[in-house]
Amino acid sequence: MTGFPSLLHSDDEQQLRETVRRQLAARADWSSVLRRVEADDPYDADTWRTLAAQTGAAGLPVPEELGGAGASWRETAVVAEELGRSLAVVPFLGSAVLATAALLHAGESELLPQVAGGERTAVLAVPLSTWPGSSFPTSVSVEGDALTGRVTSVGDAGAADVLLVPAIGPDGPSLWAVEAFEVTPRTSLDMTRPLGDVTLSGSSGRRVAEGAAAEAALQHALMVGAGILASEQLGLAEQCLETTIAYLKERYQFGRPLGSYQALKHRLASLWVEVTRARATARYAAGCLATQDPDTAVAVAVAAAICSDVAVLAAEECVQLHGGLGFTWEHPAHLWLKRAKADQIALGTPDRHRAALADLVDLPLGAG
Amino acid sequence: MTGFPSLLHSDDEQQLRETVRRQLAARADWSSVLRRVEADDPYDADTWRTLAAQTGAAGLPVPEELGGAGASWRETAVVAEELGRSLAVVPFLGSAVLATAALLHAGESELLPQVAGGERTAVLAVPLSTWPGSSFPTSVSVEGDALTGRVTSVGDAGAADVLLVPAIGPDGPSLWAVEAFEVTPRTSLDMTRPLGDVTLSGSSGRRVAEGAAAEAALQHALMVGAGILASEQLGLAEQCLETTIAYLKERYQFGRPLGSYQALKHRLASLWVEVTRARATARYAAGCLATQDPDTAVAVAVAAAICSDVAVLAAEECVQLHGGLGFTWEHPAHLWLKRAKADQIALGTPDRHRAALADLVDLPLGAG
Amino acid sequence: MTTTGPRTPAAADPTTADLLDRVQSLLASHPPAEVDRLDFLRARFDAGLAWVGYPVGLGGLGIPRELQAVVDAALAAAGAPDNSPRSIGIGLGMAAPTILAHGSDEQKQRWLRPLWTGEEVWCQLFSEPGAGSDLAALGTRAVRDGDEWVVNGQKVWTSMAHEARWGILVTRTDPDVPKHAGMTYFGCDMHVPGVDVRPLRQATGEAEFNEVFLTDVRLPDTDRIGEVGNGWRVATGTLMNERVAIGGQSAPREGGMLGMVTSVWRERPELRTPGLHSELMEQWVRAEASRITGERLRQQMAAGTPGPEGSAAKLMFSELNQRLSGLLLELLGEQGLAYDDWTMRRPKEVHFHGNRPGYSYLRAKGNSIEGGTTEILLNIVAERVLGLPGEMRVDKDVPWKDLPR
Amino acid sequence: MTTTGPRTPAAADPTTADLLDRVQSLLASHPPAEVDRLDFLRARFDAGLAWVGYPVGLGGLGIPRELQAVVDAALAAAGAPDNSPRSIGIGLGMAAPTILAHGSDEQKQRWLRPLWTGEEVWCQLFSEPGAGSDLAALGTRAVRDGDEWVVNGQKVWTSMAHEARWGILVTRTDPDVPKHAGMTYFGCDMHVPGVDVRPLRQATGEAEFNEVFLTDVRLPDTDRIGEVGNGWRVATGTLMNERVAIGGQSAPREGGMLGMVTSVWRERPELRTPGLHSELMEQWVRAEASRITGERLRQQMAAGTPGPEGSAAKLMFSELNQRLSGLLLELLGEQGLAYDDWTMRRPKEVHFHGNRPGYSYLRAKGNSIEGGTTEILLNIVAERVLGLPGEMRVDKDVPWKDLPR
Repeated sequence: MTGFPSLLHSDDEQQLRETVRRQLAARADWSSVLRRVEADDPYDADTWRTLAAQTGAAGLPVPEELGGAGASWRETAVVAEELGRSLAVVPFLGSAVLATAALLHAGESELLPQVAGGERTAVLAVPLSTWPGSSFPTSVSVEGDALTGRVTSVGDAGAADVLLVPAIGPDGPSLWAVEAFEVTPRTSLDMTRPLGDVTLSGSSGRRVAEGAAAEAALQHALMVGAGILASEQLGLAEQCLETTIAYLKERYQFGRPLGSYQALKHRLASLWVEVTRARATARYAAGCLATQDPDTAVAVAVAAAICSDVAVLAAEECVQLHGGLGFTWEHPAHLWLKRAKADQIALGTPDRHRAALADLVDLPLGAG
Repeated sequence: MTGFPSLLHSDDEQQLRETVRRQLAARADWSSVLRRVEADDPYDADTWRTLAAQTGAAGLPVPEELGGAGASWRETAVVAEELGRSLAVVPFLGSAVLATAALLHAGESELLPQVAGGERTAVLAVPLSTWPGSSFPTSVSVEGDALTGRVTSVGDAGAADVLLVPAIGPDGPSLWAVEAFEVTPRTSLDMTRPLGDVTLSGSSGRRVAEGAAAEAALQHALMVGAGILASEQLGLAEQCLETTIAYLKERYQFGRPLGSYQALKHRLASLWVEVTRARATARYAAGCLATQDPDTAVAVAVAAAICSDVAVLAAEECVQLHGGLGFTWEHPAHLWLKRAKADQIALGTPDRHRAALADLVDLPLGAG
Repeated sequence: MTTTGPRTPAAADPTTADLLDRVQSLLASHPPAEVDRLDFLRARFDAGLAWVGYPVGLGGLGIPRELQAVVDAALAAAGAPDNSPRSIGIGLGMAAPTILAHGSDEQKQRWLRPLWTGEEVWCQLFSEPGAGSDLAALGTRAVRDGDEWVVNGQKVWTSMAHEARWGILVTRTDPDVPKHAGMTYFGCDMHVPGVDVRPLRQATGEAEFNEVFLTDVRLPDTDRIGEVGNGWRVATGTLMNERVAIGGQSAPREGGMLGMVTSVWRERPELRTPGLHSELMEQWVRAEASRITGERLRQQMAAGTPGPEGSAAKLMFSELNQRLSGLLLELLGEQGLAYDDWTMRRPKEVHFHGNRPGYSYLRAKGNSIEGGTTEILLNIVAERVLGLPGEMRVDKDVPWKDLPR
Repeated sequence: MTTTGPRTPAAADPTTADLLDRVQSLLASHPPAEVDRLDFLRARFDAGLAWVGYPVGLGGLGIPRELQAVVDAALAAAGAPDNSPRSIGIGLGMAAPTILAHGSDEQKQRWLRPLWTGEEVWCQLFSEPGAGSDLAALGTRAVRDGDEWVVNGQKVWTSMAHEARWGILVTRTDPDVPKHAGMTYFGCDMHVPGVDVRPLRQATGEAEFNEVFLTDVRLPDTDRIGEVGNGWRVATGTLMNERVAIGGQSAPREGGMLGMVTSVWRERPELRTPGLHSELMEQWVRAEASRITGERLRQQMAAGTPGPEGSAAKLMFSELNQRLSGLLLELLGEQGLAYDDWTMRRPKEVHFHGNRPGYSYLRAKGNSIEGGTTEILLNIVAERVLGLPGEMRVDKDVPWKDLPR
């Protein structure tokens, strides 16, 4: 009737969500993640393998004939939402979202089955801050099949078996699968999504796409990434809101639970309104991505702009309303805050997405 | 030590403030203003004459030898603040601020004494929404000494004996004093500062300034206007805050005064912080204007940007926190709201002032 | 909503086909093109096709209310007149469910039919100058005098009172018990002596609403709705229906206030500035997100699992209306300083924002007050949705007459 | 601040000339270039030039504290060492005024001199995990045992505890009376057995603060400050001094966080976007307005008429720091995703925002918590400045041990 995709979770999606949540709760609670991060060994390969095996999380939108789960970006968004609630360090965004989207769009069928099955982790070699609509990167050049260059701040680089590298050669842009590369870890604001700088020193690669197809595959991946990231941000915001509500119910000051103070009640209620808004936009973006709806670009820009800011707001309120406790290392609030702030920059700041939207809906900045 | 002008009121300024407040309270309380407005006879010439006679309000910054009070823009700001608290309909902004600033800057000495003494009301014929830095208006053209054209939305036009008209002639811009003109009243959002459209049909005028001097006089007037308007906005915000606090102390809901509800307490406390900020900026702008401080342009832009928004916020909170009562015709909140919203647009929206500031402090928008 | 009365066979097994048959026979017996509008509406009521969820004999068929859409569509297709639901919203949305739930059989028979046909307009006599958000503090006194009640007091924010034949009225009948316990609910005949309706002018210059002064108004006890002292419970039910009604509205992309701003933006490039563009896009995104939120809510309701998102809808609506209408005036600049008309007018319908910039700015200020203030709604969200503790109450156990005010 | 003790003739008629004479004779008897830093500081204290507002014999001259500036300027001009006031801020700003106001003569003699010279660093043992904003709920127990007290409990957010020789400590001595009545204040020797100081790591990765565990710590009754049961009043005085200290700071135009953002904006044009420009200019204006507000406050204090604007200063400061540091990361984009170092460190001084973007963003989150949360400050403004009613209290008349927690 309205042309809207369903914004509700189907029973299958609900079941997927519960499975993922159960797994993550059992295997990667925040304190174990913090210990891993402190030990400088953040990646949780076990959990990633288990998730991939039990839910197909490594290749949800990949057709079954290509080794995937034969589901769609909707189910991917469900997993992203749960990963936003958790802090498990798994290369979901880098491999199961960004690289998978690029490979699917490029029609690649050799690497994709391995990635979709979770046997190998592929990572799209762009700075995590790259936004949909930005120009094709020029940091890697290719001659023949040899790639040379350096890509900074690549998300999940430390977990990569294969890199998908956008490169510029004599014939223009192309996209390559490369297995020989060096990763220098960066100290990242978000300790639970470590970044790495990737160096290619004449590594030989396999060309996956070239010319306009390479550009389109990269753009598609960035668009999908921003759209799915909105669900991660939604999950994070929900988790922060719920944690804060629970704390305010149990924490007493001046003989009353903090949650009985009206100023705090109103702030949480306002935050709940924002989270409600974020939820609708994230579901809409995922629904549009799943069906390649013509409204996808608008839906993704709206979701990215809204959910980025709501996640940051929720994490900031979580810190503030936990008082001193929320500012300590031994409470998860700071981990959510760092993830939320990094996610706000990842795949385009809200500002970039609003600017993109202005073009899409014909509301130009300029004086005509 | 710091180079700052005094941001406090001197004893003389305090005394001036008290005199003006007493006069306005006695002569122009809001309900009498509302009755005048309803009767379509808003201008309160009596009050204006009394203020001018008792406090020199018609020509505070005008030297005594030119018939003025020999004070400065600081004292003008004190009166503006009180007029922002009151709703008296007097042509202070149009005549004692805008026209006076233009005449002073142009070195005019014939009309100025009459204006400064309050015998005649001069009004600067520009749309009230004109901002400092906007280009010289072209709506009136001059040939010989005959002016023809139409200026819309002129503030205080209905009270004008003389118009100061920026006009474009064969030799470029010039500024004219014109006594023959027609005013068509406009229905104004702010009923307590009525606007009028001015028509000049070949009226003869007296040239007050020409060329760069005319442009500079106009710019100066707009700058002074925006700076003094900030004090009016401050006064309005203070009045709204005080009225709301008083109401919340006396209004009971659920057996408790509304002012005991923490969410409302926090909102009023936040508003008080904003008003505190507005006060400092308005005083600083007035201080800079009074001494022609090199920082004047920055000070005015900051004050205009801050005070415009704070006045609107204060008026909106006043309406909201009075509940249904604040939305009725028989409570002054709507009058303050209309004045605050119109003042936000008058002499440049906050957006225009922030853009001007970006140039002044070398923070360009463009990609360099 | 409660449905009462015996169910017909049709009610036990409602089918679209059966309903359409009923519609056809109504249209056959009362061809819309030939019969008087009111005659048609009365016949429709008597055929049980007014509100099919209501009981048989009271305009309905005692079948699920969702089936009403089938009837409405078929009648609209046949060019039949409707009962102008927008102008009798208070009767349909608030008075009728209350009468159905709490009224006597006589009251249902007397009131529902002319209410539905629009012959008798209803208004709502709840709020008072001293009882806004705290409705239960109201002080309009009703004192029993034999078979009658004598009512004195003042009501406010009463839309349609000047056109109304009846009002739903809550009164204080026992000031010596705590406030929620001493209230009684009536259907108030607006034509009896002592009812004085005066327009209440608002910031926009119009008077959408009224004050109603009640001076020695005598109401028969037979017009009492519910038990003596049970008025709070009856009134709470009425207000539930109001909230549901308000939360259900929606808009297309760039509908409402946003559309007014984007039209100006597109049509008048000379007004554009980078700063306003930034604000415009922020609000565009928020408005679109709110629209999608509304769609999600409707999907939930359609799936039979309404979520608490409804509470968010009004909060989003009023915030957006206010920000966008304020932005529009700043964008318009000089034109934003103007107003169209300060003449005192009495609009026929309540419109939440209107389509003239200055009017919209002022009218939008009412959105966060009418139908539950933003502050009350945030309390409700915090307590009912998030489960946070209620406000500390000092007025629960105090006799109404001893409350501080 | 109270000044006690007999006043010298100089105190009765303080003149700058007299003060400068005293400075000159100190410099003559203890030439800074020749004597040991600590010897100089001790001599300065004994000459009454440490804090001239303090009484004679306790480092002062009993003259108006404003005259301290004269001394400081003259000594600085002569190249004399100072007592590194930034590293002993808690001692100077909080412990000293408390000891002066409530300590015994012996305590003043024992504690003030090494406190001022920095030989003995002080820390503050107030907050507890269960008592943050509600300090008076604290549960660290002190039980009398002859001439000693036995203390058990846990304190938190204690800066400098690992370097401190003494702590100002508030304890619960009577759990059977309402919470404000059963507290007692001590000077706590940090070197006695049972005092266990552990670093408290925070979101930034550093540990500026500590937790202090007190296990069977025995304190002599002679180290009690003020009467038994009077600890709340003493502690309140201490906290007043903290608030004044925080409210007095200021910055030049584009100082602090704003300067970090504007530098990046000017130096890296490729990062600029219209949307971020709009946000930058909004924050620029707010920061500049706050700066002018600070200047106005200083003018008021100089005129002897301090206004309540001081309460606004900290609210503005933390809000600006948070918004600007967040904006900076968005502006930096890729670089905003980085952090410099997660190693656990122990900084020597508390710095409220630092100068590295990621660190500043995280550290700024503490600004609205430390030294009184934003929520508590807004309460204070609403009640003390605006005169609105206080929060409803349920804990005033309940014995501490029966409070819900």
